[in-house]
Amino acid sequence: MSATAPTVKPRDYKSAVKPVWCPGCGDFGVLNALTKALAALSVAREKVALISGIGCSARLPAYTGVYGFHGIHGRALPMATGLAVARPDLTVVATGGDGDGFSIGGNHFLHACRRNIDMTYVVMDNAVYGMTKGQASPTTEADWDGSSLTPEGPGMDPVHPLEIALAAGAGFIARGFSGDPNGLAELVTRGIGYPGFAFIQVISPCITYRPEQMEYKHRIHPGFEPTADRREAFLRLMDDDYFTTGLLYRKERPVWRPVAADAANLDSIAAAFRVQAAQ
Amino acid sequence: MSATAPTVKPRDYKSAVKPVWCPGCGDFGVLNALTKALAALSVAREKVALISGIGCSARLPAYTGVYGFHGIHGRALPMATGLAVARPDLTVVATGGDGDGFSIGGNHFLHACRRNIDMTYVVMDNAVYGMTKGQASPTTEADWDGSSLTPEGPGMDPVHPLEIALAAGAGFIARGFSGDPNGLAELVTRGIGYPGFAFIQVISPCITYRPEQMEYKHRIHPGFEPTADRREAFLRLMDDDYFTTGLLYRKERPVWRPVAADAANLDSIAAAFRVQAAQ
Amino acid sequence: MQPRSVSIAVTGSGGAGVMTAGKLLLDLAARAGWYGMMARSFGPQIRGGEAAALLRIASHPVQNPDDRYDVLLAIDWGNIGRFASEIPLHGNSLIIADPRRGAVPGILLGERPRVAEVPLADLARENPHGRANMVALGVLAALVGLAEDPARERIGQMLAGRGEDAVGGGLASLRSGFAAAAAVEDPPRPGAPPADAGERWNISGNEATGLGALHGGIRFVAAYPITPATDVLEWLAPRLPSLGGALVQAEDELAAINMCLGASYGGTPSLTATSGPGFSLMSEGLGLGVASETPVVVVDVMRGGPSTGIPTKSEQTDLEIAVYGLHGDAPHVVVAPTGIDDCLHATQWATGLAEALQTPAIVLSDQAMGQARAIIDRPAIDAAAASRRGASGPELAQYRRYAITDDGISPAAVPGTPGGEHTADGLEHDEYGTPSAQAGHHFAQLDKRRRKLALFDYGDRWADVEGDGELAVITWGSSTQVVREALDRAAGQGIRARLVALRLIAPALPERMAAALAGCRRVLVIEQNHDGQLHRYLRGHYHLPGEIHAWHHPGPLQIRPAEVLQQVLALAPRKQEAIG
Amino acid sequence: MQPRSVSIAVTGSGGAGVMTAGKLLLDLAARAGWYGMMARSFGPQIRGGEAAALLRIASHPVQNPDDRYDVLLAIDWGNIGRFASEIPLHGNSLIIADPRRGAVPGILLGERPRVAEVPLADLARENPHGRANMVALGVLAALVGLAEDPARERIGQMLAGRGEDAVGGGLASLRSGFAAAAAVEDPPRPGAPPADAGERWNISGNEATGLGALHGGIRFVAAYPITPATDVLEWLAPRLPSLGGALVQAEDELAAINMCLGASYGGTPSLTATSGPGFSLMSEGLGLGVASETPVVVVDVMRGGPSTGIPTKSEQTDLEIAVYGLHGDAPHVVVAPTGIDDCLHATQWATGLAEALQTPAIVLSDQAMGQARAIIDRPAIDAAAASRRGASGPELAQYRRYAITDDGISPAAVPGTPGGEHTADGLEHDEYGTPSAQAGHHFAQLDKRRRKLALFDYGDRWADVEGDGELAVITWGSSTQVVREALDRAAGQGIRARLVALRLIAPALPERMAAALAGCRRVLVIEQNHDGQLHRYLRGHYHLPGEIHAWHHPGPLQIRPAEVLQQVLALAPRKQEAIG
Ligand SMILES: Cc1ncc(C[n+]2csc(CCOP(=O)(O)OP(=O)(O)O)c2C)c(N)n1
Ligand SMILES: Cc1ncc(C[n+]2csc(CCOP(=O)(O)OP(=O)(O)O)c2C)c(N)n1
Ligand code: SF4
Ligand code: SF4
Ligand SMILES: [Mg+2]
Ligand SMILES: [Mg+2]
Repeated sequence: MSATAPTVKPRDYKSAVKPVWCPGCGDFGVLNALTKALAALSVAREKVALISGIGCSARLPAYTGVYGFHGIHGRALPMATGLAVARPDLTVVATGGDGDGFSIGGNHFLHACRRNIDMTYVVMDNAVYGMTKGQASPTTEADWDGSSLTPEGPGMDPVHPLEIALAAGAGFIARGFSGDPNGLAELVTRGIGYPGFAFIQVISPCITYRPEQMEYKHRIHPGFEPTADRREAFLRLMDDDYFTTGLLYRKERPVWRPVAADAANLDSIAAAFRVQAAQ
Repeated sequence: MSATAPTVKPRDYKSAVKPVWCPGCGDFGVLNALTKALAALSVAREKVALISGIGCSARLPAYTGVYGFHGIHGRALPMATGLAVARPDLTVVATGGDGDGFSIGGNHFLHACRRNIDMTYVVMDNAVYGMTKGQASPTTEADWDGSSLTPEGPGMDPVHPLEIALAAGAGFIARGFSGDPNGLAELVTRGIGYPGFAFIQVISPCITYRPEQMEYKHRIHPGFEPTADRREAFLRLMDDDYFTTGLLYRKERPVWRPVAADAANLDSIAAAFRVQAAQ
Repeated sequence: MQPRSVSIAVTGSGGAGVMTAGKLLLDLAARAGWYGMMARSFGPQIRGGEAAALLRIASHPVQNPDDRYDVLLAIDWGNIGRFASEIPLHGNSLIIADPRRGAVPGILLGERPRVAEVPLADLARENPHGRANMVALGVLAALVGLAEDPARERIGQMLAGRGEDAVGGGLASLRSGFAAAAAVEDPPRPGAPPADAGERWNISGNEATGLGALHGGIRFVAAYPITPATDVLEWLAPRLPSLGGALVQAEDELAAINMCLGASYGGTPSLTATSGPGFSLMSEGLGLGVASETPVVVVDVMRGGPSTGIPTKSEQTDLEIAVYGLHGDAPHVVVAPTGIDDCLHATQWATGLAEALQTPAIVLSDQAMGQARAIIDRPAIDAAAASRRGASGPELAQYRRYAITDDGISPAAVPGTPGGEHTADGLEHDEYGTPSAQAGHHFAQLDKRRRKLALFDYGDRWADVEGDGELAVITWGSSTQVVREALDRAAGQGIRARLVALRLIAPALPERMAAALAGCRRVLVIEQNHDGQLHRYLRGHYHLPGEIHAWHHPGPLQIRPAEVLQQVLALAPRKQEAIG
Repeated sequence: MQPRSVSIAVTGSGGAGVMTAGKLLLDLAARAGWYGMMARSFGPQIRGGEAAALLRIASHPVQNPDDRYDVLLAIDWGNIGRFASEIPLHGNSLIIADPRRGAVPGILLGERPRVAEVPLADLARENPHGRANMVALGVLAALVGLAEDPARERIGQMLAGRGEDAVGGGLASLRSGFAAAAAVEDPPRPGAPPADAGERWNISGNEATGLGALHGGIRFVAAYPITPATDVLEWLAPRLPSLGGALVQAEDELAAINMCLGASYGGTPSLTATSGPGFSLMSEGLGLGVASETPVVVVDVMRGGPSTGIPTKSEQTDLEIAVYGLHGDAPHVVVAPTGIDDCLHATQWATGLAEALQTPAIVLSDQAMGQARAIIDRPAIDAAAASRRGASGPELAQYRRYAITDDGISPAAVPGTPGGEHTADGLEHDEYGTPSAQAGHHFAQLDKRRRKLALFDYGDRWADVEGDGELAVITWGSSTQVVREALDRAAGQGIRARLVALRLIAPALPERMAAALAGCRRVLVIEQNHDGQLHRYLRGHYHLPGEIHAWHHPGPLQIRPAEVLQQVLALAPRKQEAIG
């Protein structure tokens, strides 16, 4: 599979492993969108790495046929950062859930937005911790009382990931919907193509712990057209209904790169330690 | 000191411990402002708790005569949260540096803004890690090459803490200057008075590792007048010069409170475990 | 002599309702006066995966699975291969299978068990609202000898909310099951229930942990969800407020432990519950608890490790990180409950120790105890919990938070106490809490923190010490019940041996152990992990007498009494030989 | 017989320039052919606090402080009380004091040392650009017998950039110092430098660690600053790029370790450096490294613990967390350099082990080695580093990332390798990496991960084993040099004893140890911490022969050779007695 034949199909990017996901889980749509995007880009399988944390959504890498690392909860972004810095030849995509990305992983999200390494981050947002059987996540509504851990609901407004990303300096900010794999594939394709950190929030219903999210498909609507004006982007988010999809903001910013230096060898480096004998 | 005599003075809130700070460090001004604010509020010493992480700035609590906890790096906010939830009778103030708050502690900052517990967070921002001898922090300029850890500078735009706070949902957002202890005391007083999470970024020069910050006193100027309109606040920040002080945004939001319930006793709670013998 | 128990596995795909059937069976048996327990096993699917309810019904208290299952009832065969090793059968086991679901898989037939066919699905379908799991419940209830009327009553209650049709369907299915059971020959029966049935509880280990925490005085909890600890939190969340307490769902485990330290600094006994991955994130916070002398209780409901490992299955695998996982010399308390009921006592005790000793106390529970239910005698609960030594009177003139005292415990003023103002610190400090890098201060505080643990009187709770003989079996946690059963059987064969089930893992109490092992010639250490963590720990901290043997295997397979018995038989001479 | 060395402490307030004087003195001595070392001690002030440069100049290689200081030169007396216990004197010690700075503090006079007054400040003021620390340098250089001309040349070079006035002032001060020294009677002198001076290096432990990492093949570093590890990073940051590598300053230690794992997954050998608090945050990431079999090197430059502890002072106090601080059964590699020069070798070796064994390797350095400089012989550097086993050819048809192999090492395909696509996982998995909760898979992978460590051939690097006799002293890390000096002295008194300085802390190698200790009757374990962490570890993992004695004390006080000698004398009979 090292040659990237022009006839490459989305299914060429899938593996034989059967997903643990509940039938009807939104994450199936995200898997489809991702493989579509990879096929559209015709990138060689061995040149793609999917990095994830822990959660239902974070199981995704194993269901693809590219390289992957299913790491620990909340740490997909640093792992992806290390890989992208050390191996700039790879296409690096980090994936995971809203708990993984915005609760335990919130700090890395902030810093990845700011650092602007060339990679793509796809968050499957179902406003719940699916894997641990349905607790509130940072994007859960203040009054959702579906978990006995928060019997009256989380009692605080949900985090708004697009606003955070914009405030933290991200240059590519989009929202997609798992129920629209083609539209989402398009966003992922553009995100991978963006030179820098591309963030895509994907509304991806959890039919088991948030069955009411089945209704999302009626509320989702396209709406964002890319702007490169941060002010404009902030203003749009002030009116955000949380269901508008599309690319909100795209602006190229300097990509962080390691310090460059002339080649040296270890002997010349060690020369500084040599004691100069007195004459 | 339990009685709050009307004649209480700032120095009544200081301790006899000699600060480790370098002569001229901005943090002295913050200590003064804080004790002034406490005196202005005439709050009893034993009813105040200062919670900090690790850093030069985080040493502050020991220099006061109130209760304090000098915890671990980056975790002042969760510690303050636990204390404020368990002891709503106390005045809880978290303090620390830009590294403590925005680098290692960034996730707690996000979630404290969102959770909106009644406490005040004073960050002494010197755009450097003072305690570890001068590395770049998240608020350091992209091209500051004063640390050999980042020989060409951090190479990315600084984090903008006020924007992050606003995006994360904070309802009280201000900026002060250590060189203006009276103005700062006023902001702290208002922050403590605000019912919810009050965030105050204090520009507090590090004269040792950022001696050029001595010049800040010429650039600092008042400017923010409180608005309760998030849109307006965002727009102002788009034009922020990083040296404007004052209260940017103040809007009362629901304070997070634990679930309330009718009193029960342990026996009635355990009754649910009792096996009902069959008749 | 071991009274007779019956072990029953109910398996099926997700949605088949095996857990409901299992819970009802346990409940009915309990109402009829039996003891019993039920563990659960799930496949990897988030929902709809295969599941097994693993029951044991007995005339005596039981909290651990038996060696083999007497009955395996399969509602269907979905992925049974994944479970087979967890459900060992014997030659007289009874497989109850629905012929419509295909032949009994060969993997179950190794020991040539009996097979009885019951058309569960067809019987259920006789009523439009019938359910195969209720047929199964009827079959099993009848087999173990439960009466039908109480069962009907219970089902009626349970389904009442779902309307008459549901009740009718459930009852019809139950009746079909009872009827079908009549055809099964030689059903395995538990011994008669004891006559003197006092009050019994039906409780899971995680619930018991929650209740123990409340009895210990815990009134603040901050935590981040993680399997298999979430149940502890979900049980506590709605109950804490009725006692004036609060639970905060934290953004991560770093926040959780530090929130607890903050609340505890405020004087409120505080707890968090987690499992391996979350526990490893609490290491730095625990160290701060040690150095700043702030009490906190951390419950680690252990699961398969390392790393994300096997989140849904049990393993006694975090002993070493619990004892040693803090940087620096950081002595603290580690307690392990020895069974489902002891989750209550051990957690309550740990809370008291944390408060009295002003230090973190870790409670090492595990998935096998935490997510299993047992029918237990109403527990005798300690009235008084140990409490934190406050500061008062003369101590508050020139208050020294970290005063060097004989017993190593310093007076702790909580905010609100005039005169007690101080800054708690994780930097090394002098008696006042002022940071110091001086050797003398460091030594004095290190020594104080170790001394307070060493000098405390832990009473008899440190271990369950039972029996006599020249062989001692040392064990901990959920393995305790298994070892105890093995030693009971050994006693039945005339073999004497001691049991030392360590409840206080750390600090080590060498004198107590020496007394418990006096006269021993052989020690056998039993635990459920791969590397023998207790064994290594005991060798590092105790001088054990005689030959030391270690036997352990990792999860998810439970250690079985017969395995332990075999080890005991190899090491312990029978009575007559012992005389020689 | 121990050749003679001279130990010199230079103290003063911040800004007095004691570190500059100390470094120059060491450099001049090295240029003149001596060996030597210099450690630093600082007060708590961020800047401007008191400081001490602690030197030892010798005719033989030295990397540890001696028992006492022969010379204490004080530019002023600022807060000397905080240092006094770190600068023990003897009856013939020489205190050089500036009479203008007041009387010699009583705390220094316990052993009745000699006092010589030199008006450092006044002499400096004789030239408008003079500096007291240059006068001090002149005094000390003259006392130890260094020639003035090379000193002038060096100062001239150093100050050249600051203009003629500065050079003039420096040289004038230096001359005054040399002149003033003439009045001092009976100056302590090191033995003559060895005639055969080959190439020498002047290097700190942290620099050596950095160089070892580069030699080991490290080309990616992600880290978060922390004292006393930051120097390693600051040394590496500008040098890695010239070798095609990169350093990322991470937002925290959780990010740092996971960045390293990511880069390592990409095939680039990766390292992070930290100290206790940061190390404790890496626990979960290390566990992921173990379970996913991803190499990574973590350097822990130990400081006083627990918690924030004493950030600027040394203690050998993280052995237990390094070995046991991961949840689950998580075997991995722990290596401890035995001296400043060995920081290079041990780090290089650890990198090779991590790569060869596909697992995390922890390097336990400490502040005493890391922030001290020594004059060492040019180190002989291993050419070849062990490397990661790749996957190729037939292995890539049906690729099994976690294939069960005899030696426990599976072929690791890195991204870019067609056919090697797989998902690395911290969930337990089968050979392909597919998550599995099955007992068989868990056991097979646990066993493989343990086996690869157990079967590897570590060669002779596992420990420095020296000497013979019935007493063995086992030690580790920076205590090694001290123990070695003590055993040299013991040998001078006719006492034979063995040294076993463990470089490979984990895994334990019981057979190698048994061979090293064959015939021993007594074992003495020496280390610098409060609880005897190595001692407990050894007892847990090894069968040590005979009586086991442990002697340890916590930092920040260095262990002194005389203290160890005293322990040795108590346990080792002299030669004649041994015969009897
Ligand atoms: C350190 C740590 N804490 C907690 C957990 C338990 N855990 C696993 S997944 C998860 C949250 C999953 O939520 P999300 O990221 O939204 O993913 P989803 O399952 O909804 O796709 C949690 C809390 C863990 N594995 N590791
Ligand atoms: C977990 C951990 N990582 C790193 C450190 C080292 N450290 C101490 S303070 C500090 C940063 C201080 O910077 P800042 O918060 O800006 O405070 P300042 O000193 O500038 O006031 C660091 C990295 C630590 N103590 N703990
Ligand atoms: S629980 Fe929810 S998020 Fe998880 S697999 Fe099922 S539907 Fe998807
Ligand atoms: S280093 Fe900087 S921040 Fe720290 S005390 Fe000195 S001036 Fe203040
Ligand atoms: Mg989710
Ligand atoms: Mg700072």
